[in-house]
Amino acid sequence: MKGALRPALGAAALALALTAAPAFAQDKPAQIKIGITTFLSGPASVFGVPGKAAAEMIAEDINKKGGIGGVPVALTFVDEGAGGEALVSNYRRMVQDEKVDATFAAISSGSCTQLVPIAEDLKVMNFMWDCGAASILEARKHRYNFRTQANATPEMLAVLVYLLKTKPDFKTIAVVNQDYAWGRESWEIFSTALKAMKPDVKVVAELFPKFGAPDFSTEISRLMALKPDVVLTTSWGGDLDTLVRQAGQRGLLQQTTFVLGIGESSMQRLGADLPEGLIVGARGDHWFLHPERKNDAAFKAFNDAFKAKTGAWPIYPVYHMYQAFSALQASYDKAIKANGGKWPTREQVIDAAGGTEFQTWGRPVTLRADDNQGLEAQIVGVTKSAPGYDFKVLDNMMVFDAKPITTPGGQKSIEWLKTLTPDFAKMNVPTFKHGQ
Amino acid sequence: MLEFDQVNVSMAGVQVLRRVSFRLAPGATGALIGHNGAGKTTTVRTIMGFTEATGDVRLAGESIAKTPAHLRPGLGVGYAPEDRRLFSAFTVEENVLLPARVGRLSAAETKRRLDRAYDVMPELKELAARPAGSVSGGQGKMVALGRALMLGTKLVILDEPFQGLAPVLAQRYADALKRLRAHDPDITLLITESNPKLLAAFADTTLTIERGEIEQHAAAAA
Amino acid sequence: MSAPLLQARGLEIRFGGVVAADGVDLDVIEGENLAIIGPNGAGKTTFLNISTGYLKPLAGTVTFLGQDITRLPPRAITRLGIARAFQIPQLFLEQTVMENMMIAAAARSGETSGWRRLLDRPEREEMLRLLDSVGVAAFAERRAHELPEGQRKLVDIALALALKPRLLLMDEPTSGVASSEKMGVMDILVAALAREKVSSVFVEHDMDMVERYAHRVAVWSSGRIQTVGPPAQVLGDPEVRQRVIGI
Amino acid sequence: MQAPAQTSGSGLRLAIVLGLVALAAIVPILLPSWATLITLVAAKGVVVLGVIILLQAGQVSFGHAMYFAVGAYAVAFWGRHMGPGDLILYLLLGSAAATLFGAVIGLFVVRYREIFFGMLNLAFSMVLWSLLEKLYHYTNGADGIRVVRPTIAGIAFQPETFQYALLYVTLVIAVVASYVAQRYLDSPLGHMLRAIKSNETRLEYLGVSARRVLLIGYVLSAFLCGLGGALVAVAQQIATPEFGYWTKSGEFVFIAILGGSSSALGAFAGSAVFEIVRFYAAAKLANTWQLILGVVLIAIIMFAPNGLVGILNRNRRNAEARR
Amino acid sequence: MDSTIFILALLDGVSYAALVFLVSVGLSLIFSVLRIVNVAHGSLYAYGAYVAATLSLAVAPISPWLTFPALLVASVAVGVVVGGVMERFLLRPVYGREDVLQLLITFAVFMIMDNLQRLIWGVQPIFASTPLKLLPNVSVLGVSYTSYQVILLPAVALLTVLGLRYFLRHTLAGAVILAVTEDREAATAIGVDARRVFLVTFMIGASLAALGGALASPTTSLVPGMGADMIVLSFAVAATAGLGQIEGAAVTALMIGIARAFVIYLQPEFEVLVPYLIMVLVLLIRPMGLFGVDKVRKI
Repeated sequence: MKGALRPALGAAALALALTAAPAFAQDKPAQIKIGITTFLSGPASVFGVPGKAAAEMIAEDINKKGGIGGVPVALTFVDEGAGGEALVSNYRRMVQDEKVDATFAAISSGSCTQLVPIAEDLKVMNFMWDCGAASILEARKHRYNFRTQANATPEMLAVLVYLLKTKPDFKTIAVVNQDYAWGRESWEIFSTALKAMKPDVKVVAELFPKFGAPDFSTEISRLMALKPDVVLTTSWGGDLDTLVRQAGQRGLLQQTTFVLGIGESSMQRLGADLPEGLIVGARGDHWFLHPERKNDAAFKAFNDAFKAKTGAWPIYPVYHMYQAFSALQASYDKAIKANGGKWPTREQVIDAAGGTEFQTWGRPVTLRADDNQGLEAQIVGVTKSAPGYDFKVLDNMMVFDAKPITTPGGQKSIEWLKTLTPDFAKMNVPTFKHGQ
Repeated sequence: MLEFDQVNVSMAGVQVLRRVSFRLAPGATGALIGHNGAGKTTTVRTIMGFTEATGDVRLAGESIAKTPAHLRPGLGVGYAPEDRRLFSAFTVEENVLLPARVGRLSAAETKRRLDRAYDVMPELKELAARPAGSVSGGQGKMVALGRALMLGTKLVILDEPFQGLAPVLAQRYADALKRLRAHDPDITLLITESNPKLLAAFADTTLTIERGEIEQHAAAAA
Repeated sequence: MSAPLLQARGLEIRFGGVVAADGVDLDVIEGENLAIIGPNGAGKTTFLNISTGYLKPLAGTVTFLGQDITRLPPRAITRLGIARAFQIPQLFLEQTVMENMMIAAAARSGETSGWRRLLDRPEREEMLRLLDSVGVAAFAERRAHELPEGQRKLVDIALALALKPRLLLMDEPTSGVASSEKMGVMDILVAALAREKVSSVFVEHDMDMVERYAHRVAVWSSGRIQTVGPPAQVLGDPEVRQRVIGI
Repeated sequence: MQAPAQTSGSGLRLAIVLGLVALAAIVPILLPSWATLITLVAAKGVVVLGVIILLQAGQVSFGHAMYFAVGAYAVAFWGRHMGPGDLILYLLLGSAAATLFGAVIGLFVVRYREIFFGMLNLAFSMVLWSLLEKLYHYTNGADGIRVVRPTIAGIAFQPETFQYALLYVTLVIAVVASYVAQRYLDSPLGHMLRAIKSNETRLEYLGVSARRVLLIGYVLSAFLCGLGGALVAVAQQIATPEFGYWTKSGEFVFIAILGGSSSALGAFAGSAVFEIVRFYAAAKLANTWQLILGVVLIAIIMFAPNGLVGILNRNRRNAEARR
Repeated sequence: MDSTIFILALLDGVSYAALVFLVSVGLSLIFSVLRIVNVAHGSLYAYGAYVAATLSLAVAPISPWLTFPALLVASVAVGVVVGGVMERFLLRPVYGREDVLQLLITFAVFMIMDNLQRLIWGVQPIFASTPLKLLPNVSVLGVSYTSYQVILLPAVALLTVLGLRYFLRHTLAGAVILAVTEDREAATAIGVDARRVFLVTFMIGASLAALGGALASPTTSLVPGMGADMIVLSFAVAATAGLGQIEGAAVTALMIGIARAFVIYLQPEFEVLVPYLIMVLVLLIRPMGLFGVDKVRKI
């Protein structure tokens, strides 16, 4: 072993000398290169493909307006669905060979777990543009990784508070979540908070069918026999569609109050199969009929352009992608300003990114300087038929401010949730009807 | 009826048949004599089209060297392989009838051929309803012969028919062959055997095979 | 006459209704070459299969050197000193003849190294001599599958001999060998058996061979041993002639 | 690992191997991202070496990713519960855990052959995979466990240099593993293992326990898979249940056949082709990388049978048909 | 509650088993005749589902009842076209070569089909539930079931068992398949075109997989990757039953389906584990599977 190491060390030192010579004089580059990881294959491509479409549309728009600080952006995509090795290899290739200036990674928290440390190693600015696991940024302080949207804690907390406000008397609850990190973690957050805020609720079933399961018949039978007051699911994509349709066909949706934690992304697909009265979360403060923004011409133009490009209204990954670009723009603008108008170094951009506030298609989002978490408001509503749409839209929407429902900096989510009290649900939140 | 012309067969790089030439006239009873591994089975498998052979094989004057294996039985070739190889999923009669069904023979023709088989081997009739997997070795040989007779109107090939037969059964089998010969004087029989003495009284043409080479001896009777 | 080397008592075995052995008693005496004859399919090979543990009899026992080996697997019986040559040669077809032999040599010595090269083992010369003694030394570096059947058969016997057994069981040892060479091969083989003090049992169809090389002959028919005795006596019996030799 | 290759042209082969190793060592200095890619190629080559050993015995395991996963998770669990360690410790842990697993599971599976062997291995690997997915509280489920960058022989490397250090360690391991595997296959045990493929009956009739011989081969192959798994986990900085899924097992067999399962070089050649095709196809043609890989593999099987030396045995099917 | 659980789990298990059976019996049939473990079998399942959904979405506006024949047409079309092309052009050239090569060809086909599926139907879930909605719900112990799932699916599976039995036992084509299964060369020697039998068997097996997918399509969302899990599951059923065992596959599918349903009721954590655990245990005790037959090699 020892003998083998010596030449290795020599070569490594040589490699370091070749590659790591930082440039001091910063000329304006020809373009800002952005590497984006997104699902182009696998079940999660229901998010990844719209996300990619959004990225292309947004980049085109930015470049049309002269770019960021006068420099156009250029995009490279990597498929998260290609498997861990391909993802890591290609991420490294983007950063090391193509020398991208920033990366947006990733959709799945699994990919984030994998890529975040690599971004730190490679000293490249990374925006976790869609993954929700709170724990990644809570484990330790990162310099190069930022989350440009909320995380699972506020997302679940908003849904829970909405439930407590609208159905205060429920006694039993069951959960059907996909069996992977998001399904598990979102339930842990939800159930921890529920226990703290309404300890008398009984959890009658915790079902974690396999990710991508084609059939939930048995789970549905069991729920129909158990008759819980509330059924929570944070499933998404095909899994959620199947669950909702199978449950609807057999009358379970009518028998109990269903809460679709992140159901916003499935509403258009489910169309008439989604009944009225289901509680739906949106994974953030965005909805193509956002009550506070819907009269904003730019917002409407964005939505219409996306609909024209893809045939569907934007869903949350589309807005999350927008947020990542918006954060990038804000960081560069801030860094250029701080650098006296001169083009900033990469490290200067990183310095600027912490604490940045940027515009989104909802309320502004802040990259909290303590832990690089994004502070984003949350929309939760209930499904309702509306004229002009062949699918259900959100009604009785509550928009939760980011601060109160987000874990304070430096704390671990689960510990913080345990400190909540029943009074927490009494917070004041504005409610908006559809169309008002 | 059957003619080999300079046939060579190699398997896995080893030459098994070397420049084999022989001919059997219609109505001939050929004994292919040789030891285990001498190439007997390869010879009959070559007739059936299961080997990759060079040279020519002719049946009734027509070359069949390029005929796909599954079309050869339809030309009038019946084959009773070594080890019986019955289809155990079926009864004895189903086994015997299967070639006729596959060959899409008419009901009348099928009946005629089945009757011939039963004439030659009356004991087959008693076994008809038995599952083929349950018959003894000797009975199985009879079934295999019966099956071969359904399509074998010109040439019937019997690979090691006497192997494993108790003397009494072997005698019965030989009797069946004699009845067949009486019934069908023009049919050509090719029988393989490792014991030269066994077929001496029976065959009119002897083909001895050794190390893939065949030597033909026309017996006095032919 | 010394104590039997191998002793079979009351062997019974059936295959799907066919009785291959029905109360077989047979002894193999130290130092002899015992031939088993009988009609095809009578169960002669089955006897070899039972004696080497490949098949388990329904009833009966086989003892070797006083030890009950009826329920032992082939490898354990082999290690006790019974080797076997097969009717269809059983070789390692993808390896060279010498590698085949060296595997046998390694097996004999109980070598289980995963590091030392097989062909560096000291038995090479010995194995080459053994191959030479059965006349196939010229094929030592050829792969077994390239050999003609007759040569494979001889390698098969050489493999069994390489184990230096007390008893060698052979199934038609010279079938597949050209008839002009049969006697020569058997002369060498029998001489080697005598020299190494190996007893043998061989199943045979060729009565000339039986007459010439067997010390005793056992006639197996209808699942039983009909007669055992010196070749001259057994082969002279008209009933045996009728049962075994003619139809 | 054919006898002729070892007697003739061994000098040429040595030169080729040295050339390739040198290439693998130098290229990443010019193309930094290739450091990790080549590390993965070499580490997976070690795994494929393990699969090839079993192929010598004619046995195809459709579950060997399980040992790959065991090696990776051994490292991940250590990091999670005991804190960061040293690469040497990691490699020992990963290979030891896989060896232990291989010995226990091997006791059962070496009684089976061919399709049953493949199926039983598949079944065991699916059990392991299900557990890794389901025991969320111990394994983090599908997201897997992060593997913290280890020190190497006590030296803490910077991220930039670590990938090179890991690359060179992996290359050394690959060369040593190939040599060991080669020696094993040339040894009595290795020859006996190959004998299982061609004639297990005769092996038993030489007094050799085929099960024991296969068990030793199986454990060695598990060891190599575990070693490779530990290396990949360190290179990727993660262990996920995907490491043990059946498609991964299929991939290893695929790579073995792709490269030609009769030589150690084949393991690494196959691994290189597979990873590079996947890497570039995924990079340039994100929507069609599987398609391209599938087509490449079919083309190789159909049109380049010479690349598949050693395991091709055209007789076997004929022999089976005759039975 | 206990007897309720028992009955509910039984119903759930049976409808699940019906689908799994259809796929695994196709796999088993192909194996028994061609000696090939078809890794692409799950992809045929997925294609059956996608084509059925596409077709029934197209015919539903004409008459919703047309969706039922559409399911059947889709499965046969997929089985004949995809299965046919696969056998004829990809597998036939490698017959007679190392078994593992055939297996790897099917593995490559699996990758290709998985990818093509994404290119053809995209990545968004597709849902075509018309047939499910046409049939009424039935209520058992206060729990509502779709009669599509608890009556139609098991009925189709049962019909398939009986139909296959009849086909194999009482038709010439079936007899020929059985003959080739048992002894390819002996079958050729009585005039059977074994290559055609291979092709037809592969098409039938592929159609059964596609039928499983087509019948599943009204109940589930069609998503990329839906085939990959089905393959291993049907492997597990086929291997546990004993490869080539048709009735055995039905019994095993039921066993695994019902066991899985009970586990979901009693210990949902172990749902995924159930089929594989059963498979390991069965194979350890009976390597040839529950209904398989052992063969002794002649020496």
